[in-house]
Amino acid sequence: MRKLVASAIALAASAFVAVAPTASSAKTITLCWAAWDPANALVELSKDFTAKSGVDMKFEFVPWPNFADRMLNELNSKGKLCDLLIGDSQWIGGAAENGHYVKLNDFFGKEGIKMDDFMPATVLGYSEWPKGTPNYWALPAMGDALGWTYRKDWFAKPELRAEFKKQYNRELEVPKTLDELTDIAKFFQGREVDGKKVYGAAIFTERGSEGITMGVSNFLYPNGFKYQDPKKPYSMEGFVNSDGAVKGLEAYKALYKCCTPPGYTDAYMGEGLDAFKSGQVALQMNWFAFFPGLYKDEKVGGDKIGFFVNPKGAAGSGSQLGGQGLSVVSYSPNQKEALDYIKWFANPDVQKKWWSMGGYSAHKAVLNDPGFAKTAPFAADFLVAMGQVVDFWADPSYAQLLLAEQKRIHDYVVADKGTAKEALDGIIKDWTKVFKDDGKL
Amino acid sequence: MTDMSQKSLMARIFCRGPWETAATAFIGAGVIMLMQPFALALYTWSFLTTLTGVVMFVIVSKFPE
Amino acid sequence: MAEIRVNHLKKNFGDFVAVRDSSFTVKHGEFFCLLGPSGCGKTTTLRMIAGLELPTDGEILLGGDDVTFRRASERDIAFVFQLFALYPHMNVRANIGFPLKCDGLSSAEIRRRVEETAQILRIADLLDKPVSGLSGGDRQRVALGRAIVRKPKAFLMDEPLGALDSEFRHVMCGELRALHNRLKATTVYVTHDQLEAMSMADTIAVMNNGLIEQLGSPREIYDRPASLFVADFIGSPSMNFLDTHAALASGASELNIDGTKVGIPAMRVSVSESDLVLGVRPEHVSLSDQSTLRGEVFGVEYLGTTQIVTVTTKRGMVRARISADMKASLGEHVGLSFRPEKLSVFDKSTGRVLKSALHEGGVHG
Amino acid sequence: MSARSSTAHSVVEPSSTSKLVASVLVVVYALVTMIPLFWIVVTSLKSPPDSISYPPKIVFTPTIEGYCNLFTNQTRQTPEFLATLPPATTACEKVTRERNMVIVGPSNFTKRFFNSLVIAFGSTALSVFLGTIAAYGFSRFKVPLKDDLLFFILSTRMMPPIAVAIPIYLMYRELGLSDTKIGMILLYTAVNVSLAVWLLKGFIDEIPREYEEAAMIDGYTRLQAFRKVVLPQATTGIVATAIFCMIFAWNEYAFAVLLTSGDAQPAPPFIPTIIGEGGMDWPAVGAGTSLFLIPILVFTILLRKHLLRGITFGAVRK
Amino acid sequence: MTGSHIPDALANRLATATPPKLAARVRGLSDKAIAWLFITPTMILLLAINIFPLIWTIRLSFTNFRANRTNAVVKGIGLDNYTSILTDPDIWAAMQSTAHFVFWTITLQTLIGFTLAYLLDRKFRGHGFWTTIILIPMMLSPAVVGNFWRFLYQPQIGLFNYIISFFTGVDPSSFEMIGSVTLAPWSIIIVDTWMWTPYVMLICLAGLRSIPDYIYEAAEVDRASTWRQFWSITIPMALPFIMLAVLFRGIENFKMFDMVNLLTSGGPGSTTEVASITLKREAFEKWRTGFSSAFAIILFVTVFGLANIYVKALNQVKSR
Repeated sequence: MRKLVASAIALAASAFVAVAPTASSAKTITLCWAAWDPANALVELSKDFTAKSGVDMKFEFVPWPNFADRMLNELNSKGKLCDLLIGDSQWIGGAAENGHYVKLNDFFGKEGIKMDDFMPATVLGYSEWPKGTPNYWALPAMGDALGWTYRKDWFAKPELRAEFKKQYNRELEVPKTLDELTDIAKFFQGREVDGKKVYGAAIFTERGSEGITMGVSNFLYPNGFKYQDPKKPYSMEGFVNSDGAVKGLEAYKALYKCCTPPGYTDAYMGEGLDAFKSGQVALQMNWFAFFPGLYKDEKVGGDKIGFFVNPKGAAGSGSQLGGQGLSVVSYSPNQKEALDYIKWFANPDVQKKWWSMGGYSAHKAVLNDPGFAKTAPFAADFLVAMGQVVDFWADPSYAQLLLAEQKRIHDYVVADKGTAKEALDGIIKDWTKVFKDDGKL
Repeated sequence: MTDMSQKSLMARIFCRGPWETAATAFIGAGVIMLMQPFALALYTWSFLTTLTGVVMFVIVSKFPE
Repeated sequence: MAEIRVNHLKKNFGDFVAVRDSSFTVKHGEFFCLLGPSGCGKTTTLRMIAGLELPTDGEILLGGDDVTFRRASERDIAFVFQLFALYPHMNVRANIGFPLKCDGLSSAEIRRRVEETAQILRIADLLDKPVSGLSGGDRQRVALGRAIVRKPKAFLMDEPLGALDSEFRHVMCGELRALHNRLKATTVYVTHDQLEAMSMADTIAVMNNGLIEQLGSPREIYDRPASLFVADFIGSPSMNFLDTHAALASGASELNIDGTKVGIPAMRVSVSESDLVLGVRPEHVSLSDQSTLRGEVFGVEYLGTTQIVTVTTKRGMVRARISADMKASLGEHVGLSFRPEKLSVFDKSTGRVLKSALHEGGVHG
Repeated sequence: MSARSSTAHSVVEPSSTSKLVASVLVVVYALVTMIPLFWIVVTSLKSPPDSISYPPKIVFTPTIEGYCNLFTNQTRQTPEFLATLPPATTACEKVTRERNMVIVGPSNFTKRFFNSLVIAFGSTALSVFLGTIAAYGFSRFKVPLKDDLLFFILSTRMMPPIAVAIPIYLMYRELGLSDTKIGMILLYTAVNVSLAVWLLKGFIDEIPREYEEAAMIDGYTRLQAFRKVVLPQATTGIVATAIFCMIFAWNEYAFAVLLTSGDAQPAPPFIPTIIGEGGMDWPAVGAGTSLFLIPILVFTILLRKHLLRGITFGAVRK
Repeated sequence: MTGSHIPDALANRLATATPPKLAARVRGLSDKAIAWLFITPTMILLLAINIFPLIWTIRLSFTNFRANRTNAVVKGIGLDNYTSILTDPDIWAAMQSTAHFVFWTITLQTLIGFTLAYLLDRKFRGHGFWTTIILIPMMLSPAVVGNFWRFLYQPQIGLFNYIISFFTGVDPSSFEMIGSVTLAPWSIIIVDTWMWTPYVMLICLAGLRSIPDYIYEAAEVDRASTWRQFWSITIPMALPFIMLAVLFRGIENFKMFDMVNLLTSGGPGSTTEVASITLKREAFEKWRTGFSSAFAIILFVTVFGLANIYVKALNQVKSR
């Protein structure tokens, strides 16, 4: 027994030793981001930083479905896990107001980093809080928007083109409007292509984090949905639930009902990629961030894949903004090294390399390069998309607003509860309550 | 003699068994009210019912068997 | 008519033979005891009669019907278990009423008969109590009530008093017998306690090693034991045994033990020279100075009206039950004499008794 | 009642037909219930395309790809780039090269698995230690309000983890215990100690007091008697309790997912987040799940005799 | 505890018969000191990690505190949180989802578990081995295994749909367990039943084994049919055990979080949003700490009430 007790104590002791903080050499900093293709590219890119500065880089990549939960949890618990954080655009308000991020204005001024060098949409989306004021909390790191991919090879098949023409009286081409997109999806749904049953479109329906809200936004913005009265902040009646918004939501549900693969009730980026890569779908809604990887894919990449910007709707064009800015976590003990990293990252040469490796630079030196549109098949589309992006609320209460919309939209689109108008009215009700609680109304 | 009967009366009133059953019933009713799909009013009052049962349970556990 | 007839009953549990070859008849209304040490097969026999155990071979007739391989529920018997086997989740009323409920009687009828039974057993006041709080004796009464309420063809009881303390056991013995006298139902009663068997039974079957050694009335079994085992098992203190080596001719009425001639009942068989055992009940021993069979007083147990005097002889200990007013002191040398007409002579090799005048007048088994 | 239990023909003994029917039904249920576990292992040995083929493949070429993906991070590279690399040395490298991928480093799984081990062992040791002495205290001494204390101890185990997690989260944030192994160890100990006290009290109650009394008459102090007489007698119980605590700490998810994010995160919240190149990497998930379940399978078998006791807080002894 | 007087008295006697210093050595620490020494650490731990936070929760439940806004002013808002929870139809709906889940899992687990126990009680050859096999799912991590069930439930590539289609001929891609509004609750119920039926079975088996053979023999001679024996003997005598299992499963499933979170995370829509998921959303996604604290207290009181009943049942079984 004595042995048992002794070993138990030894065990407990070893546990204590294991958790004792290892003396941190100031030479290692940790960067947190989502686990996806661009993150791997960033690992490669950062090797240059280590070589130049001698600061070692560690990375903590969290899968998308958990990314927000875990990182916000980390920030709220004042964790020291991350020195640098590439956080989602909507977090900026909360992170700024609660002091999670280091304000970068002074640093930018000192180091001569000018926000004018970055694309305006990305500065507004990723760096500023309050929106429209020159208070910067992040460096635009990864521009992103919601776009589409399609199977170029299927679109080129003469027999399919002929049949499509017969049915819809136009050529089978990249859709210019959302209605055309729905037609194409309907056309492919359940069709045999290359001896395999295929489906129309892979779109976002995820419930847990932000999926369906992002997806439906691509249908709402072009149909006239606005978050608030531009003249009267937080006044939403007639903007969130405008007739156009109702139509857009109904159209999204119609697309979901008719043209998605089976079991597509809780799908986000990963499921979309799966469906597209396995050759199940003709169209796929997804973030531009994945397009380099898809283009390189041996089965569906190269000549077989095409890309297009979110088509127009009844009220014009619009795309959901994605992407992130790079921020320094205020709880980090290594802020100096972290700022060094930002300084290094803002360098136009690094930005160019970043784009070449598969990251979406937001730097004008990259994007305004005359040859930029030719650098990748999706480069031109990316510029167009970034010119028409709209972002979700970036309010400190964004999570509550997002969860409310997630619930209302998913209940309507997937769970068949109520009507589109009721869903949007419900969103206004929920949002109003949140803003009231926050004293903004 | 009177003392005896009084004692037994007290013992009868503060005997654990029936009180415990009542507390259990309160808790059970509260739980059912909490989760029933019929009336919002029942749901609203469920917590108070359960709480009553719980408090009662804690008190009567001090009564003699 | 509910006579139980058991023919050549055998029971094996794998290699172990529990009951070898038993045959006996329990007459209608008889109180029949199966008596023997634990492991002798008496409980197994009883369980086979009840239908709780199915025999390996043989035949059981209950009221003339062959029930050998019928289930217990098809036999119309009642069984009283050693541990009472009351249903712990039912109250007394439900316990007693359960057999009637199984027979599908109306609840009014059940109620009437349960109360009637409770009256008989004097437990009417307990009817609505849970069985868990009852004393051993009350539990026993409830178990009996459950047995008698249905008026079955036979009662089978498996050491029903075994779980009671000795004082109470005595009381219950009397009650059981009184109950039997009142109901006159055929009863098979298993016990290892000879006093119970003696005080209650009409007929006793003494079992040993899966065999019935002797079958008879308590008096017969006591007075005329058929084997060394029975002689030893029955009676307290048990029979004295004196070994000797002799031959006996038919009609002989004397046996030589250490040179002392001891009178015995006239032999009805003759035996050649062999090892014999003389069996003497302590109450048939008296101390007499004339006797040449002598020994030294080793111990005296004073019992009030009688006393047990243990005397060491060359042939071993001999106990005598003598009147309490006779004086016997430790270390005293005394002579022993026996009542000849009450003695049994056994063949040591077979363990069976040698037939003598004592056994005339009918011995079974 | 002699030889009762071995009766072959007793009426209460089920007939051989009913035994046969029962055994067939039970075996069928047992096999059906094993299908998901079987499938976990099978999936872990498939290649990613095989794992998502339709209809599900039962015949396939086994590969260690799932395990490779579980333990390494990889990036996609062009064939030209791959050609410049030195030839693959390990099996995993070979497998990944075939898919135009390069291993860039170890994945987080090893770290999470190690965290699981540390937290499970640490909290088990602590809760068994605390549980043993508390159980001895409750078993042998007159403690005021004993029943209430025991109920209080048990009721802490019944608390919904999410409800408790809110204040714990706030508390840990203030104390700097968020996302630390020591924080998780303390938390799991608090949950486990109730089970440990109840179980061990049962085990210690079964050790006759006379042993210690005899020892104390022989000159031992109470503490010596506890150490030299009670503890050795209770070893089986302590080991069984330890395994129960271990299994709980090993399997726990709710606290882990809410209170850890990086450094101290154990495996359960991590495994569901194993995502390959687009979408779930099911073979890797299968591999992680298989590795994670093996210790539990072993423990379940070791614990068979005490299982009932463990899940009823010692109420049913058998 | 009366037994502890004996050594106590003995030690006292020894102590009085010896000089004080020696007495202290003979007695070592007093029993009372040891009792407190042994029990206090556990109590302190539980107070620190269970009770103190609980009191804190109660306090927070009367405020509008938000854990993600440490700079904001915290106001006491009385019972507002409670009234808004107890009048919120969405949270009521979550409670109903919980009820649906609890009701069906308990029903299925009790039926299947008891049947299995009844079959295993036939004591056929190898029943010990098969019992162990059947018990395995319940020891596994609900999170890790539940996560894998998501794969089994995939409409086309998952094994579940394929097996169903193999036996029924229904096209495997024609139904979605996790995705469809009607089937999603059942997808959780099935996994929970798969996982926890062994638990109910094990306790039922103990209940059945606790019935002595002679009770059945008595019933047999009382001429009870097999059917009546089952309903009048087997069921009522095993009932305390069944109740124990039902109560425990009820408590566990009332607070079920991990499996639901990983299988459906409340979806589709909010069809499977059970109470814990709602609570997690409020507390750790919306960060309405005060509000969710009130909700936590409501759940906690409910569970505490059920735990009281459970311990009562536990003691009842223990006294058997």
